Amino acid sequence: MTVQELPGAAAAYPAFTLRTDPAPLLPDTEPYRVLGLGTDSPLDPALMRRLYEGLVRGRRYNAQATALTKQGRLAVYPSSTGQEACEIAAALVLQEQDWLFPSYRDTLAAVARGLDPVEALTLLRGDWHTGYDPREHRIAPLCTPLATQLPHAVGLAHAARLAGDDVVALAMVGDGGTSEGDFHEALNFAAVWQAPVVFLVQNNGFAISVPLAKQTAAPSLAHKAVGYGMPGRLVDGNDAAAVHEVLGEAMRLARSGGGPTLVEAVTYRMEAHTNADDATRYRGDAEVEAWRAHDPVDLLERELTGRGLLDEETIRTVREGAETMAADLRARMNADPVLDPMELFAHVYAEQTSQLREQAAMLRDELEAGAGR
Amino acid sequence: MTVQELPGAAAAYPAFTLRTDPAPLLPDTEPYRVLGLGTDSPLDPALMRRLYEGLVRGRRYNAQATALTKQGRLAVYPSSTGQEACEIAAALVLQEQDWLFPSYRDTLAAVARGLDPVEALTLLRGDWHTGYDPREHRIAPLCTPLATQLPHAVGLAHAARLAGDDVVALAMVGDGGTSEGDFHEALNFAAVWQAPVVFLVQNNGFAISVPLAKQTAAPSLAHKAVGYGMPGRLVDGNDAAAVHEVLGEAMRLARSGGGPTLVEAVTYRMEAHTNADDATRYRGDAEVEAWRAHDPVDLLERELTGRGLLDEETIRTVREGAETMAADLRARMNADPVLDPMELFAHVYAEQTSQLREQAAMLRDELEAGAGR
Amino acid sequence: MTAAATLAAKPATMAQALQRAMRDAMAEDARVHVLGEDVGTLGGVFRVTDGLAKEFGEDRCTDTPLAEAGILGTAVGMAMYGLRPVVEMQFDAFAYPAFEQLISHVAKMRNRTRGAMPLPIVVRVPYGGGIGGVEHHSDSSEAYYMATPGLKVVAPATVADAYGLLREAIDCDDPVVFLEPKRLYWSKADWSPHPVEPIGRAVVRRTGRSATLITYGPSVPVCLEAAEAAKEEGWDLEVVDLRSLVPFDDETVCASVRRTGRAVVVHESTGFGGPGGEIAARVTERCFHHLEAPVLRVAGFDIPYPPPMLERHHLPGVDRVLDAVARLQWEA
Amino acid sequence: MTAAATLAAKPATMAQALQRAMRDAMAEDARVHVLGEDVGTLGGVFRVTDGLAKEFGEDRCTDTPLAEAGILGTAVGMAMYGLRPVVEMQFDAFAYPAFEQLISHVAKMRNRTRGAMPLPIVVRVPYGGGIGGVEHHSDSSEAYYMATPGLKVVAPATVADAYGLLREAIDCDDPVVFLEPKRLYWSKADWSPHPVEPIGRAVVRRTGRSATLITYGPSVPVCLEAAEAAKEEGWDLEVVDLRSLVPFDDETVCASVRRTGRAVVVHESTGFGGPGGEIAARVTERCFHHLEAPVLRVAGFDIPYPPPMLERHHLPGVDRVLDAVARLQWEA
Ligand SMILES: Cc1ncc(C[n+]2csc(CCOP(=O)(O)OP(=O)(O)O)c2C)c(N)n1
Ligand SMILES: Cc1ncc(C[n+]2csc(CCOP(=O)(O)OP(=O)(O)O)c2C)c(N)n1
Ligand SMILES: [Mg+2]
Ligand SMILES: [Mg+2]
Repeated sequence: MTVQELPGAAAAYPAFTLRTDPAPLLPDTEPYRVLGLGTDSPLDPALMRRLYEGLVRGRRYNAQATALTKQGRLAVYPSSTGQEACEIAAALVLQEQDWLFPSYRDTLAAVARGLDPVEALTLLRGDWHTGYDPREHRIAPLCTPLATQLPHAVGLAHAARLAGDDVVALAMVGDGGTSEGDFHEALNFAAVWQAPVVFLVQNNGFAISVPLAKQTAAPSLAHKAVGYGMPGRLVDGNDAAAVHEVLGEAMRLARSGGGPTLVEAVTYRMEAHTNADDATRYRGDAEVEAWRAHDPVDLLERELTGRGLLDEETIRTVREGAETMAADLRARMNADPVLDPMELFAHVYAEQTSQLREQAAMLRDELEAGAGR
Repeated sequence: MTVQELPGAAAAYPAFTLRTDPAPLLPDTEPYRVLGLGTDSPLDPALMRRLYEGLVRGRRYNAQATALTKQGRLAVYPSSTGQEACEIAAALVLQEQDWLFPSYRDTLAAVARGLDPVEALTLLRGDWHTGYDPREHRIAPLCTPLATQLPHAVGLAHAARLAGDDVVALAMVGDGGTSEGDFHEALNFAAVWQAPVVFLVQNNGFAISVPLAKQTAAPSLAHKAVGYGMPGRLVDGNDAAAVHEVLGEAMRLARSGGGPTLVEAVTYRMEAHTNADDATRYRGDAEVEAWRAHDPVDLLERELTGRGLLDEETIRTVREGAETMAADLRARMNADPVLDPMELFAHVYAEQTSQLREQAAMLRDELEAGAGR
Repeated sequence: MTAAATLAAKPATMAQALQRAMRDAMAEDARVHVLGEDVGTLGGVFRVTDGLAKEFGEDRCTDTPLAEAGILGTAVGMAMYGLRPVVEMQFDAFAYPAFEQLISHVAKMRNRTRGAMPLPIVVRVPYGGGIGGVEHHSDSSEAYYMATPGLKVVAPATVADAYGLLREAIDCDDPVVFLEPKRLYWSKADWSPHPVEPIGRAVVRRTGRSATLITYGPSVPVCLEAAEAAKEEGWDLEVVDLRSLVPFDDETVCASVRRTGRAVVVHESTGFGGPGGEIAARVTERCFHHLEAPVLRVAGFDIPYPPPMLERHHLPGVDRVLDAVARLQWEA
Repeated sequence: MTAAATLAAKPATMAQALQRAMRDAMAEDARVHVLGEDVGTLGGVFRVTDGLAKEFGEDRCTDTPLAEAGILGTAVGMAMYGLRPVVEMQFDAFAYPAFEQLISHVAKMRNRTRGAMPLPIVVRVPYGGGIGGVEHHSDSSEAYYMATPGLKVVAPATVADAYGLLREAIDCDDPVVFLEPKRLYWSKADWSPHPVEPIGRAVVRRTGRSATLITYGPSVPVCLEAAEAAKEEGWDLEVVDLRSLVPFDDETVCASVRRTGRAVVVHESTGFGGPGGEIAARVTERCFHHLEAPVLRVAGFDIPYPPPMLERHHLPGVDRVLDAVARLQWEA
């Protein structure tokens, strides 16, 4: 018997019980917040310091990467400026053995997890599709086809659980991505399999030019969780402490066999979709400015300073560290990558087919002829 | 401003309001029921009589169609025996100008809407893919790829609404079909566009051999509605009066501009998936027998008889009518359909391409050569 | 082209001509609706639908939720109700989520219903490479569409054809996959809107006597350039622009090959299993005894589309076309 | 085949051999997992996974929710973690919802990651017609897969190959689309499990001197029958069973065609844009001066797969193969 229970001997119709109680799955009506509330519930100073450093460096990283597009050093850059609280919290909440499944906007999360920033930017520089070994870093390739990485996260988490390994997968997707069929299928598989996976939706208000109102009529994106039988959580995506806490709880639930959680982080994309986009076509300055007042870096800095968890000295050190990182990134990205066109044929199959060998030979001849000229 | 409202002048963080209140979207915890409760809230005698006749004829139709598979007159038949309350209520709730989007299991709904049963069975007999003009009957082709008909229903309803026409689309899908990405995308588009469409999920407990517990962890399938911002309704799918009422309400909501509704009808597939399936491989007799005690035809017959809305005489007339229908169907299906192989090339494009003309000529030559032998 | 049209000709890009085609079709026929991701307010990421939402309202040019199967699936329903939807898939690889709707419904609906329910849908796909796009932004997916009976498959190569063929496609009662070569979006010509040869007709873009280059879409300019360069080697190359892969214009193509006796098929799509195989095979079937050499193919390599910094090695360029021409057994 | 294996041979169907391949692979390698719709308790609608859930548990042979993109997408994740998933798509047309996962991830992952993350996934697709299935149950979709670099595409035609090639596919570090000809599921042979020629090798099933029939999968028995019938007309036909479309065995195929000088490609998939074009084109490129006649193709018509009562007119049968052979310009 599944949903439909057997009719009792006396009953004229089959007894019915909900598979799960929906009440605890429903998100709160307000995003969860920690910072800027004027309360003084304790914060972990070490964690806050790590978050703060991550946010400052992250902001700098975004600025540097955007600058690199202008210098022609990156083909394109989808900036996460304004969303650094989500990016950094997502990275910091992971344990060594956990897996991150980033979307194309999440190079910052990958870098914050420890990936070399140049390797993280390989895709966007254009010398190859993925610049790192996903297994070495437990970071899946940055994913461009929207929401397609979500079933991967579920499958990997499921496989790890079957193996008895202590691994949780954290998968990132945008508000627009929640409309894709793959989002639905991934969440459903995760819930049915009780896979140890956490879905983080960064609701930054837009999918390129399309505002959330044209994307969904749901009370919130977190409410989608109910339809899969998993808990939905709503969090202020500019509040790094809150995002870390909510994600941390979801990770613990997953790790302890409690299955998946859907987390919606409400945030805002401060810059255009990418450097190639013109955001003035679809949104006004007033909206952007209003969000600037809720900047994730400022918010955390204010709170930590107010609480005495951050002093001028530390702020300066952190900022200097960020500048060094940026200078280093700039320098390394200014060097032309060394490319071998013959690599085009190297990884299509485990072993080159005779057809690819022929084609490789043709290109080699062309290259040699060209070099000879 | 969309979900994320602008921060107020005073607030340190952006105000947030849910797009819609989730409470009214949530289904009840019990399927809605009308029959067999021992209450005597009024029932519309004429409607009940039409439902009853539909159920009796529908049951007979299912039996006849199954018999036709044994006689080799149908290639395959996915029976809706046990689900007649859903099939008939779905058909009767529609107005003349409304559209029905049936799945491959819903030939009965199409027949109850007025389609010639032989035309409805064309697909399953195998002489062509669709046996009727969908526009003439406002019945979309019976749909085999699961859930793919749902976006069609949304698009059609949306187009009708844009034209200012009073048209509602009713789309049918199974419990298994709710796992497909197309289900998700269709419901989301419908809610965003506030399209006049009603989604009827017949939760018959199985997708071929796969029980609902392996299909979803949701409290109920109706709970999926919340994530799209549309109301979810749960109804006893074997209670024809209840299904008709719940669907009717949803149709009225859609018709009045109130947008889509997701209705889950809890029912049971009494026979195997199709005649080609062996249900004993995945479920026991006890379960089937238990559901037999909640048979939709019996349930309605008992109630109406008890209330004095149905007498022996009427029952006999209705059953005789069903027998006549079945005999007629049998007779007509025993005649071999007249087929023209050349039709294979007739409808691929509005105008035959030169390639198809060549191929048609080849087949014509073959046929003539064969006839000559 | 009428004299009046010629007189009014002004410089226009292919993107502008495409926009104009939709604009004119929408103005003439209220059943024409445009839908897709970012096609409304933004005017599309390539600005091909620029201004349509403003001129015709968001109900006629609609920003949809982000779901390609949903876009094409709802377009099917809209067409069932009598509209003529023009759907934009943002990039070639992002049409793949809509594959089931395209193959199992769009391509088959007319046939399934014995002609009762044609689906006049245009699926616009910005396609192909050469624009430095990161992965999944440069696929040439025409082989998938060609192999699917019930679809027409069109690819313009000129500004005039961009307009004329898109108008034709929107007027067509069959579903059309309309492949817009991304790297030609900003190509320019002096042009004013005018009708062109119908879908299903190839056009000889350059006459020649030595050999025929059979091509379409983004490779047409490459072949024309190659033909110019070939003069130096003493080859007078004919260039046939197919314009539509389905229906295929056997007549024009074979007439050319019978005249020249030699042919090279040129396209950007991968070679193996790509359009070139079909084209070479059918030309050979029909012109075998006119052929001095096997029909050769110049195509993208049989690899996933390369990253931006390597794409130039993959794309068939003038040199590769000339190399193929040189292999057409001239000594024989 | 070892003597011992031959001795133990017993009648088996292709479905049984496929089941046995998965069973043996699962027994030998704990990383092999089977997943799909109805593959567990039911053993698959064609019973090809019969008994696997019982023997290995539901965690190894899993009934998934009904969502093909989800099935293949989660299989990608499982493979990323080191498993070797064998995925069943219930019917050919029901693999289309998984198209994006297949094209954009399964085919490309190794390449994207510079070889760091191969995906050893087998996608089993019961494919093709001839079983009286209603629409969407009889598609021949190999053209889509062939046109996608990164995928291997395999189709067995014999009971021994069903086992041997599926074992090979499961062992293979590349993703394999494994096309199981539905109408051969119940074909029988005396057989015991044994290794076969590797993926990528074609096999001459029948030697002959007059012409070569190039074929694979469900059309192999048709060609063998045609070859028998051709004896009456005085033609001694060679039959090459490709076994894998990707990689393609140019060597074996061309060696045969060079010997015979004439060739016909036979498959059930539609002709236009189907595999036959590629095959004919590449054979012609390589064997042009050995050819006495153009390579001809016998294929399904360029139409959506017909309803059950008409499918026999669509499927290439012995007569159509012989008609094509007759057109190979014997008089020349
Ligand atoms: C399947 C697919 N369709 C379309 C696109 C093109 N595209 C790239 S980003 C984007 C918008 C994504 O919005 P959202 O999911 O909210 O993420 P954000 O950009 O806001 O981070 C679109 C439509 C894509 N990458 N993949
Ligand atoms: C896209 C797709 N995948 C798989 C199938 C094969 N199939 C046919 S019916 C069925 C089960 C459907 O279950 P459900 O949706 O519950 O409908 P029911 O059969 O119970 O009416 C499956 C898997 C299909 N028709 N379409
Ligand atoms: Mg967004
Ligand atoms: Mg069901």
